[in-house]
Amino acid sequence: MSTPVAVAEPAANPAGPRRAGRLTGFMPLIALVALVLALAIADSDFLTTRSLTAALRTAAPLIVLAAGATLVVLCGGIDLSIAALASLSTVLLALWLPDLGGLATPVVILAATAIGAVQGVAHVLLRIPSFIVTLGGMSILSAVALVVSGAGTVRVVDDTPVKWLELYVGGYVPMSAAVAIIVVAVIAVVLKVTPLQSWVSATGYSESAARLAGTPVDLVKIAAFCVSGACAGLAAVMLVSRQYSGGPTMADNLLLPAVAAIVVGGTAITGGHGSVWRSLAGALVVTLLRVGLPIVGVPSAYEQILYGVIIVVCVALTLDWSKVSIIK
Amino acid sequence: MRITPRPAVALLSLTLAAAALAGCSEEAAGDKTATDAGGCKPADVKLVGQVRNESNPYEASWLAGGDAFAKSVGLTQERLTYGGDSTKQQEQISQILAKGDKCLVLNVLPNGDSDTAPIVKGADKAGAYLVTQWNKPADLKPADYKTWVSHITYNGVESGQQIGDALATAIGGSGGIIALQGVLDTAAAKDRFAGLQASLKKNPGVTLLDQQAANFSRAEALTVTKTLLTKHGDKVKAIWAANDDMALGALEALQQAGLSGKVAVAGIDAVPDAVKAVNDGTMTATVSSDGTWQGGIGLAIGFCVATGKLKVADIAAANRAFFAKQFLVTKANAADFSQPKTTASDFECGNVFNRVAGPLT
Amino acid sequence: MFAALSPQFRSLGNAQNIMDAAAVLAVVTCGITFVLMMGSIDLSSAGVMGASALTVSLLVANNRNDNDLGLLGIAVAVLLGCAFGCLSGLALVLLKVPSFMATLGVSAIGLGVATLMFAGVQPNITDAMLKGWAIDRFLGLSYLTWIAVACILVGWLIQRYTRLGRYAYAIGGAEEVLALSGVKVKPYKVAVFALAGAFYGLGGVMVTSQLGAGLVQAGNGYDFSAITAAVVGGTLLTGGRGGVLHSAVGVLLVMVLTNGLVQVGVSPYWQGGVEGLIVVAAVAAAVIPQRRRNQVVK
Amino acid sequence: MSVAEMPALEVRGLVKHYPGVKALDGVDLVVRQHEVLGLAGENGAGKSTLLKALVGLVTPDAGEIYVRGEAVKLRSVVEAANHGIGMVFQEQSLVPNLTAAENILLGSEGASVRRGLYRWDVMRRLAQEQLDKIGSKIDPLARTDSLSFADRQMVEIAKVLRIEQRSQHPPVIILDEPTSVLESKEIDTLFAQIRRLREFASVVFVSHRLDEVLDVCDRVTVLRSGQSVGEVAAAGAVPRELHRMMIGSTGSDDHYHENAASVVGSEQPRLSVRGLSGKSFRGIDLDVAAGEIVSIVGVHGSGREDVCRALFGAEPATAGEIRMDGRKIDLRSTRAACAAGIGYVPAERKIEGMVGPMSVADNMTLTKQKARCAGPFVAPAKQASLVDRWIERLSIRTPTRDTAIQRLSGGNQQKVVLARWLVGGDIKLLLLDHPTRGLDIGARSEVYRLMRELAASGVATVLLADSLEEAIGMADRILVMNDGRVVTEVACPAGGKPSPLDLVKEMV
Repeated sequence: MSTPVAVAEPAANPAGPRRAGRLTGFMPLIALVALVLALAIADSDFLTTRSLTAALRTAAPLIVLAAGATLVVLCGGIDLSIAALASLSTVLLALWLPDLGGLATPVVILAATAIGAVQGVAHVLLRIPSFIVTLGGMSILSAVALVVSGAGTVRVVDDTPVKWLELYVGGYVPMSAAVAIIVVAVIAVVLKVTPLQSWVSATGYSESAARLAGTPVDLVKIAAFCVSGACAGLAAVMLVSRQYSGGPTMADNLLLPAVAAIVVGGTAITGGHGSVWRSLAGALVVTLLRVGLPIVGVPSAYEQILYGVIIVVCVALTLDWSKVSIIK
Repeated sequence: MRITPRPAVALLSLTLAAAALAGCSEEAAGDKTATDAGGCKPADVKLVGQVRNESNPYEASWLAGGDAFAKSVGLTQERLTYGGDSTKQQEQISQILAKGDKCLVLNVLPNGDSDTAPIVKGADKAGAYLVTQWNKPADLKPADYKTWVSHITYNGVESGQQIGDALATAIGGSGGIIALQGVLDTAAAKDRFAGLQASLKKNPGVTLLDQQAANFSRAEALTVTKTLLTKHGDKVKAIWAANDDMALGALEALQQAGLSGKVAVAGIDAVPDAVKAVNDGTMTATVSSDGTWQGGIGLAIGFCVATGKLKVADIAAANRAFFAKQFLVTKANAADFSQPKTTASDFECGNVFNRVAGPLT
Repeated sequence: MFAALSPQFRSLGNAQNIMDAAAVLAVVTCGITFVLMMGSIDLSSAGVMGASALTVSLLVANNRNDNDLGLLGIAVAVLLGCAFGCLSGLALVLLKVPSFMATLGVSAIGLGVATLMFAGVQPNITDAMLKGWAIDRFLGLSYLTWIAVACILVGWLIQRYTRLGRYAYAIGGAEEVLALSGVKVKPYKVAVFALAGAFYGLGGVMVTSQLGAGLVQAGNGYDFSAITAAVVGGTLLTGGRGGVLHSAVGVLLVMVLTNGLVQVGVSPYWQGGVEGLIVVAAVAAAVIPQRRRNQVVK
Repeated sequence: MSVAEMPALEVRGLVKHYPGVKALDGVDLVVRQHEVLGLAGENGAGKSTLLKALVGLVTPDAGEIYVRGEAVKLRSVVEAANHGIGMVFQEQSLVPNLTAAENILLGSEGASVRRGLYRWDVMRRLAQEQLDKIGSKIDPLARTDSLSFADRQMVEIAKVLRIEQRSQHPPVIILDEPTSVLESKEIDTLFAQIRRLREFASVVFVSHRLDEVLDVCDRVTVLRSGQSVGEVAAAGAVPRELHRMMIGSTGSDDHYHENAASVVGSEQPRLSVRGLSGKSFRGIDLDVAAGEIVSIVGVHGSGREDVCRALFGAEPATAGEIRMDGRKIDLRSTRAACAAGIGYVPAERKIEGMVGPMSVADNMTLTKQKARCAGPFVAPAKQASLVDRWIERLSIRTPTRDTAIQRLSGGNQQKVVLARWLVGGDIKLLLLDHPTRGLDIGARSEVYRLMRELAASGVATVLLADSLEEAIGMADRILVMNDGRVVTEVACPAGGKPSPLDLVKEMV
């Protein structure tokens, strides 16, 4: 064998994929910094500690939602039910807080985990594409939330059990943001130090190869949906602590931003390639776009146009397409 | 595609986007001399009006009213829209409060009852002057806060009943009607429907054939009405809609079913198209809450307090949370409502509470 | 089933009603089917329809300006949709942004453009022809329904008898093979998105005709509904299977379902849930016969 | 020299660099008109790069390509086709959901598409003409995925012949490993086709089976390390000679025949299968002792692949009983099979065998996670030493253990896939589905050596061989399957090997 390393893939790019690859690894961060700078140029008030911590606090639920759903995306699926599940969870939390007090938080997260698990099982056992399962799940969970809440918001009179999320760590970092970052870190570290990382990537890159290597593909997928559900539950707790109430449509509008956050972070929507850290950066970018643009005074019509353009451009920058052969 | 052009193209577009961003943003308030509450110089006041979106006539008129008021005092209104997204509304509020302006005046339309509490708490903490409209939970009272100056709303039960009665009269006191409900999760929708039920009690000849939610949307109202018309056929004599957009959607459905003019329709809000329809006789009635006035008055009250011309302590308890006057628009008076009824004098500090119809109950 | 539960459901009037209500969704689904056949996804319909609704309402006779372009205005609106589709396609092939995000971005851009044109005052159309589309009937069905039928026919012809349609199908089957055979895939991808955009543009025009006014929210909810209808009709999200006729069947199924739920009197709260359940059930039923142990399901 | 005598295609001094690798280092090649030229060379010798350069998929750094004496630049498949050069790709290049006719005419629709509109009747006629040329009876309007594998290959050849339409000269048809997935009967048909093609075209035939190359070709050019090292007239040449040229020294082509089969001396079989039935097989009985290699042979559709997958839990079995070391096991999933000490090397290495973008280390430790973990956690040092040990032991050539596996050559990929089952040290039964498919001779013999070693260490092996010779050479026993049943069993001891003919008559 004269030439040990042959380039196996015709698509592989001969011209220095390494340098470009390293660059795209940092692209989510670069995009984030560029966006902060642009906003600061547009409005000098934006670059203050207060503004930035407020943005961080605002981003917390989105970060958590996106982090959970990232796992499903890494496994090659998609979870469209996260927002509806978070909405339902806010209702459940608001309903249960008076009776359960501090216990309500873990109970709601557990319930959300269980609902995530049900969807995962339906996806795996019935062999329905995750897009469809979670699209259906989205409608069903919304309906349940409407019925359970009587189609109204449920006020939280005594919010002490969830009040802790409104504290500030060290006086600066909002607790909810700290929790969100801890969640991201925990998911990332657990993946990193256990075989889960290679199971998840193998499932996402090539499910059939993973299965024939004896990887517990089905369990990994169900687990991903569980984590996604749990994260939706936690995001709901954050929302309730912020809004002092739970509502059947409260988080619904976070679905597309959460998916956008994942993709803007550079995680491949086809699975395998990506990480929760990337989603963290992506969630911050999306939050800044959602909140920052109107605050610096962009009129709402232009705001939407800019949002669309910037999201597309960010994805173009962050997607490491040397890892993804065909883009659909 | 080689590897080089793509990031280049993308970077270029990002630069363009950033340039556009910087270009279309407005001048930020520069001078920020901290002033004591109630003692702001008029020029230091920052006016913010926040509604759901600019893409419906009612809220567009609200923002226009805000702009008009701001212009009258030599300022500009910062327009915020949150697209009916509760979380986005909170995010915008907390971001704008985080900028730390001392003389901030907010005229806010909370997305739902539950959204009011966090807005109030945030504004209270930041010392911003806040006027809220429409949505507020009953046990949250402006009187308990220092800078939550006032809450303005309209008596939805009353307006729902008024148009219910108008419909009953129009159909001669007997017959079937169908009701198009708003977003079920809002006080406005619930109150207005309660008003309809009260009206039904008063007019025993009128029966409610069906009620469906069409979410304040013209398009949804069209589909729902079509379906209900097929279901109930000739029995439908009138359509009660919880807002004008839905009433206009119902009108289209009637036209498409060839029933134009044969079924009475009424709505609430008095958007220009509805007023025109009432004037033409295609619609029976609507109720005017005067969005232009709402957009201006919220800022006016806040501005008066911020500049010290009004003292929160001096405002009568009844004016801290009140029902504003609303007007039933019928063919008889529709012509009067085709133009905004507000004048600059409405917004003078002495007159800001002239349209109080009664305390919030 | 609904027929058994509600006598009104069986009536001729209700059949007409279902057909009429399905018209816009059918046109939008027709467009999205081509994109799905390629294995891509398109979420831009909401924004594109909003923009085209505003455009058409400002170009035909209306209460905002003195334009009265009639059919030309409609053509411009459809072309605008086409241009937005092009934009999605170009973002996909030039910037290599996955269609999911590219179309989401274009949707936001479309809504922004629509809001700009809206400018605070709702444009009501007074154009008799366009209004007539929704009101006048031919053989018991409104003109809009006939337009939808024509669209399905045109869609089917495109799918069966044009290179564009066959290549869209082939791209979903094996994109890399087309490239190996010397076919330049990118222009066809852009063209498919543009075609889909034209269908959404027409959809926006039809909504405007129904509502008698140009609304920014004209396309609200059509994105996911159209995908649902296409999937229920048997089009695979992975591409290469299904087609316009499948989708037309899917649209009718979904509309019968929605209509039936209202007729039977299911609480409005539950309607969404029942729909979701049935979509999952429909796909599960379609998938179960072809289950294999080592099949990849994404 | 008149045009008629010009070589149809000539390559001079072609050079192509990849980062760190010189894939082509001044290759020369001549394809005469109306001849079948064989191209032989080990994996990595530059065959595939050369072929890609000939059809415009790769732009060479230096060197010239002449078509009928005229220097050309080939920048795309279309340009190559315009010059009359076309290729039948190794992995089939047909769109499964289109009709055969569309596939045949794809990219050169001619009169069948006017202004973007299809004319199905014309299309059918044009496709029929192509199919008639090669004497195929396929319905042009049949969907491609409804055709058999061999039929699809015919479609593929018909498609390549369309390039006649583009250039007014006899075409040059390149066949890249066309036989690798065909059964022997299908191969015969294909060879008959190739001989017919010679009437009106030149053919470049590439195969790793040297006997085939010599069988069908007129001349053979041998590549080594990106250079042409020799040219042999096929008539009278023997594989051993070619092999020597390919590897540069006298290798032995009897890498398996002479090896003594391992001694089987166990009273209880390691694997014992009774009455196993599934979708495409019935009543399979099979015993494999520790250290024994059992090969299952059969034609395409005999059901042997499915038996293999059923033994790994990847295909459902409807009846029957499977015992490992006498203990009954339930193979509901691949995971259960792994836990029982069963390993599987799938035939479709690139799709099912490995996870391309993941590293060598990750691929190697994907199954036996325990081997690299301390408790529930991955121990990086443990993993590194484990992986490096196996890289060295199997002499896997990879820059680092963190290199993506898709960047390795086929043989090294396959070794990593095999190592996956060995790193745990608990493998009892290996199921090898065409483990040498697409590998060159060097890599093959390493895989054979490995199989021998494993058998010697007590691993039981079920082998679905790439060729009958391979089965006979490697196996201790051969089971012949036909139409879902085991029809006969042939002992295959060292020194008493059956001949391929004996087996073939049972297979068909």
